[in-house]
Amino acid sequence: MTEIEFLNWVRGPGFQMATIIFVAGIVIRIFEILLLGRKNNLAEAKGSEMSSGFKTILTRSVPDASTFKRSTFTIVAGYIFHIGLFVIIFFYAPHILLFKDVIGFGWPALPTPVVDAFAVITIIALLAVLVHRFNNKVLHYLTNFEDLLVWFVTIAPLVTGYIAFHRIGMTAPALLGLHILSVELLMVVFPFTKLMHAFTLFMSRWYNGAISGYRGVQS
Amino acid sequence: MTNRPNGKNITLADAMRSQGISRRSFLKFCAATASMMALPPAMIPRIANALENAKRPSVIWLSFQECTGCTESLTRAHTATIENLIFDSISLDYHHTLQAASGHAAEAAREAAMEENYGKYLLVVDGSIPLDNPGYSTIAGISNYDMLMATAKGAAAIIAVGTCATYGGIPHAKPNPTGAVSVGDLIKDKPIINVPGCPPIPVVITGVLTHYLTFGTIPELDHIGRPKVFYGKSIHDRCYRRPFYDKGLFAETFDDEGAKKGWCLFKLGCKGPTTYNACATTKWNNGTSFPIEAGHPCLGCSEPDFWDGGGFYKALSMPTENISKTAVYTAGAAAAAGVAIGALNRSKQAASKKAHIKVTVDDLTK
Amino acid sequence: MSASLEKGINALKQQVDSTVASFFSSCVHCGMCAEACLFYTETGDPQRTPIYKTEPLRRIWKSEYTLFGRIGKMFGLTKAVDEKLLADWETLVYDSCTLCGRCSMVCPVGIDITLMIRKTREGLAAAGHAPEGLIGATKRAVTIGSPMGVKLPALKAQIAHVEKDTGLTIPLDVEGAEYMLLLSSMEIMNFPEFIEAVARIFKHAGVSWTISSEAFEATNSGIQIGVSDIAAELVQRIVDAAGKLKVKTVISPECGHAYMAIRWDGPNLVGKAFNFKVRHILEVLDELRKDGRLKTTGKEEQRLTYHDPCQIARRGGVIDQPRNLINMISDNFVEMPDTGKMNWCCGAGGGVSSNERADEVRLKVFQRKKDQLDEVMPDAIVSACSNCRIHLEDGLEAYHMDIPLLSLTETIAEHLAEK
Amino acid sequence: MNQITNDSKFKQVIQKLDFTQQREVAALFVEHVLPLSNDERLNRVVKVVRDSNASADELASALRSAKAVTLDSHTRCGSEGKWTDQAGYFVARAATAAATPEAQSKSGGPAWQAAMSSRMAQTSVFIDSEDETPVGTEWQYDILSNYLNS
Repeated sequence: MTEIEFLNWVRGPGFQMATIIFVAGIVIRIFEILLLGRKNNLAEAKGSEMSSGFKTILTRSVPDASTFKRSTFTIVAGYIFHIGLFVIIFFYAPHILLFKDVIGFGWPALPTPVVDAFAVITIIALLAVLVHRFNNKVLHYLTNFEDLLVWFVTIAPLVTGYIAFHRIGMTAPALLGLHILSVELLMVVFPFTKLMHAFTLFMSRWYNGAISGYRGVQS
Repeated sequence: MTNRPNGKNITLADAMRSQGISRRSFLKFCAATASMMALPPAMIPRIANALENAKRPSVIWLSFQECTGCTESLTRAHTATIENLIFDSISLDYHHTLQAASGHAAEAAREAAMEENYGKYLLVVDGSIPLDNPGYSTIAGISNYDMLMATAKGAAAIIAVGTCATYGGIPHAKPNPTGAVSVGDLIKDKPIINVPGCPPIPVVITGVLTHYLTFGTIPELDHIGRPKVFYGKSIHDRCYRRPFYDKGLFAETFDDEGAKKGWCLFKLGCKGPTTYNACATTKWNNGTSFPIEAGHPCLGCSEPDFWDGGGFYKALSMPTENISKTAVYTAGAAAAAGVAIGALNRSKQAASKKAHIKVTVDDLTK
Repeated sequence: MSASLEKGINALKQQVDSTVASFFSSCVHCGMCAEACLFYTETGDPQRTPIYKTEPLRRIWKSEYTLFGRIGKMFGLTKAVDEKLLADWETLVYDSCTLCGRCSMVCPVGIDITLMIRKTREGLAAAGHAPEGLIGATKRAVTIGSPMGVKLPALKAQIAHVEKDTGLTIPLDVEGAEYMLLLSSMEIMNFPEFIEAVARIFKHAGVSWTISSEAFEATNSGIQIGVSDIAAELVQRIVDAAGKLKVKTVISPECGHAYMAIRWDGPNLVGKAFNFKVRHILEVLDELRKDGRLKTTGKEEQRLTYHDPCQIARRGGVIDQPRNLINMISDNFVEMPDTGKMNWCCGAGGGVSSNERADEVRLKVFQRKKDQLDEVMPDAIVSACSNCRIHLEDGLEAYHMDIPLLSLTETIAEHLAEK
Repeated sequence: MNQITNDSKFKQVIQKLDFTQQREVAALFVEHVLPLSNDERLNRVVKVVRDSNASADELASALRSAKAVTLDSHTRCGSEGKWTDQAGYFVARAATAAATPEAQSKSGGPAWQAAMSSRMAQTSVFIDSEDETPVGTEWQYDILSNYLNS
């Protein structure tokens, strides 16, 4: 297989297969979760589930001061790589083209050097997160294979994308192909791992806020 | 060619003199060729010498499933160029487009050349070879496959010219109805120089010939058989619009501000980033321009399967298949599956509730 | 598989609903819940990370309610819930968690970890892996009516005593009263002055109230041990008594989990909305204050701080009321750092105080409260949960701190204005 | 002074005593119910409180041990309550009230607090006993009357 054949495969059938697994996995999991349902709360309500739930979806993004002090690294590094990923995925011109191709519309991109800088910062943040994962007692204890797999499939597109853009090491089609392949790996792994939090986070934050809000506490 | 006045023993120098080309411009050509091939200036006299004294090697040119674009590229120069002279300085013993002879006479010429120069002649091939059915493409009743295999046997080296011969090209494009393959797919025991492009740049063809005539060897090739001197760098890396790419300045359409300002054509589907060829440096039409300079994205024609990249105007970062359709159908099917799985979960939930035996204080201690 | 293990697993299966599924799907193993849990911060033991305590429930969810897990189970790839797992988790789930709910407030993806630990207890208890102390309390609660074995004659003796001391009447079994007061055994045994305080305040405010001789116990061991069947039975006794006496509102006393049990879990346990209201005593007092029926005189001069009982504040929603009440009687009220819904637990709730095995860790984690108190150096601590109160006293003693504990209701009673 | 016969009079009289007197009375109340506790430390507490020459340090340490006994003797939440043991807790609380300095004293003062707690101690014993009628409070009236008459 030549690099171009490889590139064409990852842009074509490979991407299609990854999309099928990605979309099917996510949809099935969301149905699987929501259809379980939950019982009606029979206690006399003290607040609204709806508004508290939606409020918590937003407010949970901002930790309270003492939590920030206790988990500074996790929060700061977490913020950096999440924002970084967001910017890189959604504001790099070639990526927007992909979205435009799939969903039919696009939006303005950030200048490439800006995205490039984000990529460097995000990669550094993710490396730091891994080091922290091994050095922190709790994280070290909690860490399982899935955590490492997810870390790998998250950083892989960043690293391959960075070297593909800067054309380091291999021929350009191979680099680009590898980058797209790493994204496909991410897509395939996504529905079966904690990466699902990107979607289920909204449900769990809502539930958390609703449970608390029903009792009159904004969580 | 058989009807040429010059005999097989005249050299290129003779030919030049008869065409009225000065030695000065010849040396200029040699210097240009040397620099193009990244040779040190000290090599210029050697090239000149080798070319001047080259004894018109026998060349057999086979055309299979092709469009003659490659031949056009080589021969349709507006003025008599030295490239053409190089071309003229070989003994082109068989080329069914250019030769006057036809039918059995032509085949006889080929067979004669093969016999006469066995083991020494250079075989040039353009076009791909259909394997599904030999009848798809025949010459004088001989299938392309048979002719290639027979002719390749006595060749000193093979130059595959054009993307069809090198990688299957357009005939090989999906769904490849003829089962087209490249020369390299069939011949494994001869040195093959791949000169891809649709068509290849003329000077690249002559450059390869020059190298062969000068050194008697084939040039250094990359991992897919292309001479590194011409295919070592991508269009993107040598593109004068590259700074715009790096800054993220792209033409969105063919007639917008960006296009007028000469911004990068990536979004319009340019395959320059993944295409290795010399267009950006040697350019076309005597160094006049190349597609990107003319405002059109690179098609990536010198790369394998360039026809299967999802469309010329589809950016490299776009998937080549219709992903929206895939996603929508998948989501639909998955929603149905999700409901089924959800129902399964519900029944498990219900079953566990049914199986529940009231926990009393006596159950607390085992 | 033994019958008890089967029962435990089935109980866990029953616990999984869409909240549990979305919670487990969202966990990213960030470890932030550990930093919100005093059982981790004060011991540094990573096993005590809140989300880790839910492992038995997580395994059931994964292998029973996810497609991937079901497929994995077919190939024997999922981790099973077995006797050993439940035995290993017993100390994590019961001894190292007070169900205080702080982790649920901190989790960045919004997991209500506390709810899931509570659900995990259902499985452990059904499988016979609850701590001995809690089992004893639960047995007494079901058979005697009080986790501490307080019987009606004892209550009556205390009532008689209070009536004699104060000259007030404690109305027992008065039909048609507006309020029915519940008491915790702790109050009957250790702090009978609470009954006196309520009696005095209600007389002052002219509240019609009563205590039921059939259901005076507010606490609910079923909630703490994690057996909904038993919890429902205990709630039902109160529902029946409230119905019999035709009261409008049932008052939960100064006890944390009692409020959770009757106010929030109660109707869901018995499967029917109550036809009476449930209020915490502080809610009632604050209502009376608002209506101008509660008047106080004089102020406490000492520097007061308020310890929020988790189940009343963070998990119960009674946060502003105690502050309103304290401000009636103090000009020198100071909040601890991390207060209200972010308060740190005393370390003894959720059944930990009934579990002797947890004595050491419960005092160790009190360090958190001590640090909090050291920041504000109060002269006295006000709280509204007898269990918090006893444990805070224990902790202060163990850490050689001399700060008196006050019940908010009792302190208000001391400041009642003459009418 | 007349013999005290009811609680309102009892309380009234107590309130009229100065703090040192209240404390002495409190100690007498505690002494009376001391047999209901089996914690030796309380004996010393009573001794110190009764000793009018006791230093501030001695009093402070007496208070500390009285509090310690209180904490050691209370029934923990959820554990099985034994009322006879619980009596010890209330004796300790009575002793604590007696040893508490004026500044921290609860409403009613040490004598009233000690009187209430020692009554609770007796109630506790009564709850677990077979007796039909609880021990009365006359003994406290007697102690107070005797104190005032002496």
